Amino acid sequence: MAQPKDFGFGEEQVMLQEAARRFCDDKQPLTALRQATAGSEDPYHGKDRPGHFDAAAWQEMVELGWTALAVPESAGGVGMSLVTAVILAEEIGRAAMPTPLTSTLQTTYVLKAAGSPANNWLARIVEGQAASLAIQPHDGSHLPDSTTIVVKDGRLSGTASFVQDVQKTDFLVVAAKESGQTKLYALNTATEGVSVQFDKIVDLTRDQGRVTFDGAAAECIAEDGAKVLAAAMPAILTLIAADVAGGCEWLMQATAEYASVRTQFDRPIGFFQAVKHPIVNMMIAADETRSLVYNAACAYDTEPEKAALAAHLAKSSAADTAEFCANRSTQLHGGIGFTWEHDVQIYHKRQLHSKQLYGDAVWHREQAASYL
Amino acid sequence: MAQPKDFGFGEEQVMLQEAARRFCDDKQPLTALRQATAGSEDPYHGKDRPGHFDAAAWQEMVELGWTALAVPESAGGVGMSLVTAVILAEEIGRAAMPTPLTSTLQTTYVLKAAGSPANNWLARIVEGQAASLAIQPHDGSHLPDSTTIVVKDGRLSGTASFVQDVQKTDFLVVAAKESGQTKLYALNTATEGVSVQFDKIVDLTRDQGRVTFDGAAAECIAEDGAKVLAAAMPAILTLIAADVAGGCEWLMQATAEYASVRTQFDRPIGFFQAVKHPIVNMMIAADETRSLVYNAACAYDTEPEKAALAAHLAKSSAADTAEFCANRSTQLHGGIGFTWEHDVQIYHKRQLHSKQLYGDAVWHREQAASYL
Amino acid sequence: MSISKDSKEQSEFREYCRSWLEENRPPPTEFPLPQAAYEVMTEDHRSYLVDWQARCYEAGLIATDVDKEYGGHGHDGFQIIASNEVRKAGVPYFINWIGLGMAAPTLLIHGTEEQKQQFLPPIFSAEDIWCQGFSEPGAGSDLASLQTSAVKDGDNWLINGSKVWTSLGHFARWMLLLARTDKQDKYNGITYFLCPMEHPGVTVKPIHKMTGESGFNEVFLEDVTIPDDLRVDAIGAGWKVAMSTLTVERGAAQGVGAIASSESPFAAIEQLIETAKTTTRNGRTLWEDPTIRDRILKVYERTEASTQSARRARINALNGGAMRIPLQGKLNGSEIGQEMHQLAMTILGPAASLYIGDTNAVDNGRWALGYMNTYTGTISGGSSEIQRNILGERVLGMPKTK
Amino acid sequence: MSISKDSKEQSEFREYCRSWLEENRPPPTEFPLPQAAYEVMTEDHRSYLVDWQARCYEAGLIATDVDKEYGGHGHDGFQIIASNEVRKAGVPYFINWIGLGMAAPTLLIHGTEEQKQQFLPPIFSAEDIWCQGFSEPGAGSDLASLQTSAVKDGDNWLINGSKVWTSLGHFARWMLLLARTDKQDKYNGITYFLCPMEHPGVTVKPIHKMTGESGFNEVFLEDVTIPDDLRVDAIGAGWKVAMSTLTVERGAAQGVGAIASSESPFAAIEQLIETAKTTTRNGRTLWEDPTIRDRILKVYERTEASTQSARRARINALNGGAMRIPLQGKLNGSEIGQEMHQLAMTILGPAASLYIGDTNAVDNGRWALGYMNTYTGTISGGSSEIQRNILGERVLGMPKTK
Repeated sequence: MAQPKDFGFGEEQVMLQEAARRFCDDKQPLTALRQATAGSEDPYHGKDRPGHFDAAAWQEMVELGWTALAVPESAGGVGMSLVTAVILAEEIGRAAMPTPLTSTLQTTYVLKAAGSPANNWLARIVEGQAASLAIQPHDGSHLPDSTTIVVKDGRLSGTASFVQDVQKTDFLVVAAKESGQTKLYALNTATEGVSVQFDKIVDLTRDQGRVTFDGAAAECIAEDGAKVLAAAMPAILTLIAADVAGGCEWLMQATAEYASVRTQFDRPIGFFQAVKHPIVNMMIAADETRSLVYNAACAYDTEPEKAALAAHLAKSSAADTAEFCANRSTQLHGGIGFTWEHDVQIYHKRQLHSKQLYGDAVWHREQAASYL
Repeated sequence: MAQPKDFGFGEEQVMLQEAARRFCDDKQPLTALRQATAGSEDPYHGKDRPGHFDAAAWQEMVELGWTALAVPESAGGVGMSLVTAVILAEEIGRAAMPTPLTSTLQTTYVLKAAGSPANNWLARIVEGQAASLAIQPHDGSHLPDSTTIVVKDGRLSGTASFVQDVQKTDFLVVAAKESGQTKLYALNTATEGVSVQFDKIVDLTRDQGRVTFDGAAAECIAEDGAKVLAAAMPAILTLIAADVAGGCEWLMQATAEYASVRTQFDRPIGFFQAVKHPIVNMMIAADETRSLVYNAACAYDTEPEKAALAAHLAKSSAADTAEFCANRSTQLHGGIGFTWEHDVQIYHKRQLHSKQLYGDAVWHREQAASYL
Repeated sequence: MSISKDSKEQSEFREYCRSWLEENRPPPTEFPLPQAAYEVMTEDHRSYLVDWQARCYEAGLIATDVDKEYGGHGHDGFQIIASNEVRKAGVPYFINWIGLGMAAPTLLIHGTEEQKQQFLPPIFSAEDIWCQGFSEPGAGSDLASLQTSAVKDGDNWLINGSKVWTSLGHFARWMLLLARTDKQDKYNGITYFLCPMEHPGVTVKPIHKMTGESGFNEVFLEDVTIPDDLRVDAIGAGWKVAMSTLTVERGAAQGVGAIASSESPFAAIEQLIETAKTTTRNGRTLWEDPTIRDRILKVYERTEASTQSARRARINALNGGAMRIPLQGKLNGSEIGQEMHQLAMTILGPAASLYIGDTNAVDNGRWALGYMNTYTGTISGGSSEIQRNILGERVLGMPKTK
Repeated sequence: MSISKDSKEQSEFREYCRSWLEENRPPPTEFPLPQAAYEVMTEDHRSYLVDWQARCYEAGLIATDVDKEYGGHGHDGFQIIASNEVRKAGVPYFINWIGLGMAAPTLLIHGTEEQKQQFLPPIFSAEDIWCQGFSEPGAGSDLASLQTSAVKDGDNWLINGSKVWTSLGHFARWMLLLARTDKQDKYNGITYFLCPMEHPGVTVKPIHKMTGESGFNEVFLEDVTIPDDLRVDAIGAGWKVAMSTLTVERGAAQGVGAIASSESPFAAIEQLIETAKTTTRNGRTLWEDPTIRDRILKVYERTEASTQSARRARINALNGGAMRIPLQGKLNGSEIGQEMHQLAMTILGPAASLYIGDTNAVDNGRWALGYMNTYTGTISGGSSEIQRNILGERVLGMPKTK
């Protein structure tokens, strides 16, 4: 099957990109974030950190149709491509916006892969419910059958760790084993028998938690859960990588601008190659990741047999880019970038979080190698 | 057992270092090398490259006692430490001198590890015979029992590859298997049934060849050859790493000097951090290797239980340093360093050769890990 | 990535190219060819490659889209197809790469009618080999600091100076020459000429590279007389003309079918993977060493990224600005290639010591030779250090370092 | 590396230190201590650490080699033993690290008799916490561009300006102050003072770091009056005095027993190896992943190299010049530490997201916190970029970049 030369990035996509960028700029998410987290800086005292969720902004996104965007028309959605969804993830990352949109989009692709049994859950996403995936055990394994949750008579028991944006989600898609076979279930976060312990995480723009199921009733949406998760994983990875591409572009631009105005030794520091060249290397890294992201999304849309390899390459590149750009942006901003007040630290921490989400660079290159 | 704080580097060592440096400077080995190799540049035509050997210089080294230096007094040598031998290897590397001294020193440590049965071969080294190791098969494996040569009634059959300085050596120490057991043998290079095919190699300062044994008679010097080779390997590795430390120090200094005199855009290029900082990184790399080399040598001399780990770290550092310093010195010299006429290319190629000799950085770090 | 469909004419022409190349593939040379056109040094290789280019020109694979009056084949939109098929076929490169890649595009844009009609056909047929006289000893990356002087003398110009790193200078009949016509004005004091290499005042001295190859030359110009009608564009316009062809080099070069080397980056990394899978040391293949595999995959990842960036560059909403991706091409391509060859040497281990021509050298010693030649890419045509300045200043708007 | 033998007195003192530390090891704090003295922010930590330092001073582990008249214990060659044993014992660091590490050495070298007798004892006992007033907003790495002014006013000086990145400023009674006494002379226009922090014109405002910690402060100085006898050394000698203590910082600091953090680099890499061996993901430990193992070993290799370089630095024939290795110490130490912590985050994977205080955080969240704090090392006290300039210029003699 042939891939379109333009990734399938047409007029509609241009318009969505502009709209999403305008929306994120208008919301000034970091200003709101600072108000919400003020006073919680001290890491030594206190075992928790408040997450931050702008419910009004979420409602606007729903009305803009962003939650419906990736849902197939058969389930009442708009049925657009992953390339289109990637545009949103990239802009969310560029704004470091605290929102369950990316988790919800990732969950959407799992539900899509599950087929018709999941349609009514997809419909909820169209209506504006936020969703997330509960598929990782405490050790952070992320294979399609890594779950340690067990099912008995349709009731879940066990704990899922590292559930993203769990504070903001209405329902969860859970991987659980019935007599050794991994299946997928969906249930409301508020269901009886579901308890959430919020993690105290480094990233201020996300929240994360451990969800313990104690005989909670859930609806089975896929008998062969491992197969469904494997089919959705390229989309899950590509969406994180897109977030990184957007976030690292912001870090690179912010550092280049700072280097043009900040003076040391009577020169703007961008004059010095020890500053200029690492920033250029940040651009090169961010560009590589962005190109691999659109390739992975386009492959998922139009050349499925190439989707897995392309997604592994996108995430491995994203993990390296996230680490490198976070590191250099703080270093080159000097003391000021190291302060709580500066936005660089917020982006830095978000990249660290994305770097390890569903596998680091070494892991994904190892997976990619199996296709060569 | 305690290591001396000063590595056992005392007055004698200071004097030897000065003498060795003066000797290498006086000999101007690269001038002679250029005369010997002039006209052989074209890589496309011709299947061989002449090696270069200054027999007179070798005789002087013998008279200076450098070949006797590491031989135990019991075998008529001077019985000095590996730290002392390392000084010579470092200066040879700094001068990129074509000489079988390092191969002969490495062979010396194998013969020492073999004990009294090898004493008369050690005596030959004292007298000034050059020796080398024939222990690697065609695939370049370098485990103590990698040899593919077989023995029958004391006669060797098979081929040893990557034999260093073979054009210059009087005798060889050969690893060979008798009914599966690796043993060590010694024989004159000129023995009947021994034929040498010279390799056409990149490094202009060394020669290398494949030695084929066709029922050649040899003297067994060790029944448990693998054990003996394993015991000598830390010394073998440390001596190569010392050659790299010396060679990369030369490359770093030459590049720093060039950066101070060469002007571009109306400034000496050392003004530009894109030139200055990589040269500083070369210094840091060369210093790390040099420190690990003296630690490895001192451990071999005084704390044998730590010798293997220390030698693996020295060689892994040396391999990385060799690659990095060779690379940056050519890049930062620009076009001129890329020409045949410039000494940088001679040092560059010698580092490439040393980088892979008896294992690269990845290999040696993997071995080092087994001690942690 | 599979590509979208051709038009009917295009697919017919593509088919023609494929079958012609299949039937006319030249026999291998007795001694291996250099890896790229700018390293050709010996007569046996020259005559073999000139013959090959001439036949490809006759077959319509070169100058495919150039007007017939200038010796072209008068097609439109076919050159890219021909060039792609030549690359895919793995046949030799075209020796006259400077003629095709730089002289022809320059003349097509800036040349007079007479210059086009006189010079273009023998460029296409490789009857006239061309070389480039831009770099000078001491100028290095500061190209515009060139000192070779051109002094007006009636209807002629008198040229004195010397050039360096002149590929093919020892075979060339013509040189693209930048000379200084005004000492006061660094950039506007440069004029562009076509210089006859057979002039008695021209001396060519080969430079041996660290590889031992001598494709490069020093060229000395003593009282070389050039009639004014061999001047290209206005007096003082030389820098502008040179930059216009340098920056569009790849694009424009493809315009008439220049192919300076026969291998795509993907072909190289795929051969490296194959080599890693077949090289065994200490009891396992190097591909089975996860650390080596991780490094190979990083190179593969970056190679794929470069391919996809070229694709993304064509989409305004995704390219971050018109020049951002194109200006990264040379830097990334040369550095990824250098990393790949360095890694190849690690994979070969002791066998990396065996040079081209050694009977036991893996892949005919291509990796050691290729490794050393990657420095041509990271040093010449604006070193990697200069490329990073350009990107930081022109793309990211940071202050100039000079 | 095992080390050579002590003299009899030395080994007796070493034995005494060991047993005292064993018996007097303080109980753990309710909330984890910051990883280094310059991050202490809260009262509970302050009082705990002041008490600990006071007891170590009484026990003779601090100011061990300082003359009794200045509150020292009057030994000779014992401080290094005491400091080594404190490090080995893994007990808390000494909160008054600027007092011990910078104020005391400066006063011992440049102070008047009165200054030594007044200030040294309460430094040793941590009764007086000291901070350092060198950095200023906007000055960054260009330390000497400081603007805080000192104007002579009778027997006093009138200080106006502000300082930044002032560790312990919120606890300090005294500040080492650099102020400008001559606007015309960048370096010789700086004078060194001892500034009372309790003066009404002094305002301290905490700075929160990206870690959330607020050990650093901004300090505003408005018409602060300092009597002339709180000046150190001559007017205009401030830069010289500051550099003399900065460059010998480590050495001199050890002189009176400063210990700003409780962990050796080896202890950190060894804990990381342990963590890699016990962290399992996707069915295997991270130590079983050869690529991760290779990266850990590279850090281990460089850590060992730094240790051996310190050893080599003491041998003239092997150190390449007196300052070559010492000037690399801060750069290498901070960059190796940053690489190690970055790698630690990779090893932890999803668990790297769990911050200090989270009940499930591996190693109490030390790696994420430690990672962020490595930037203090690569940015402050002369950034890594400045360090490379210094090495290239002072050690290798390359031209100045400024």
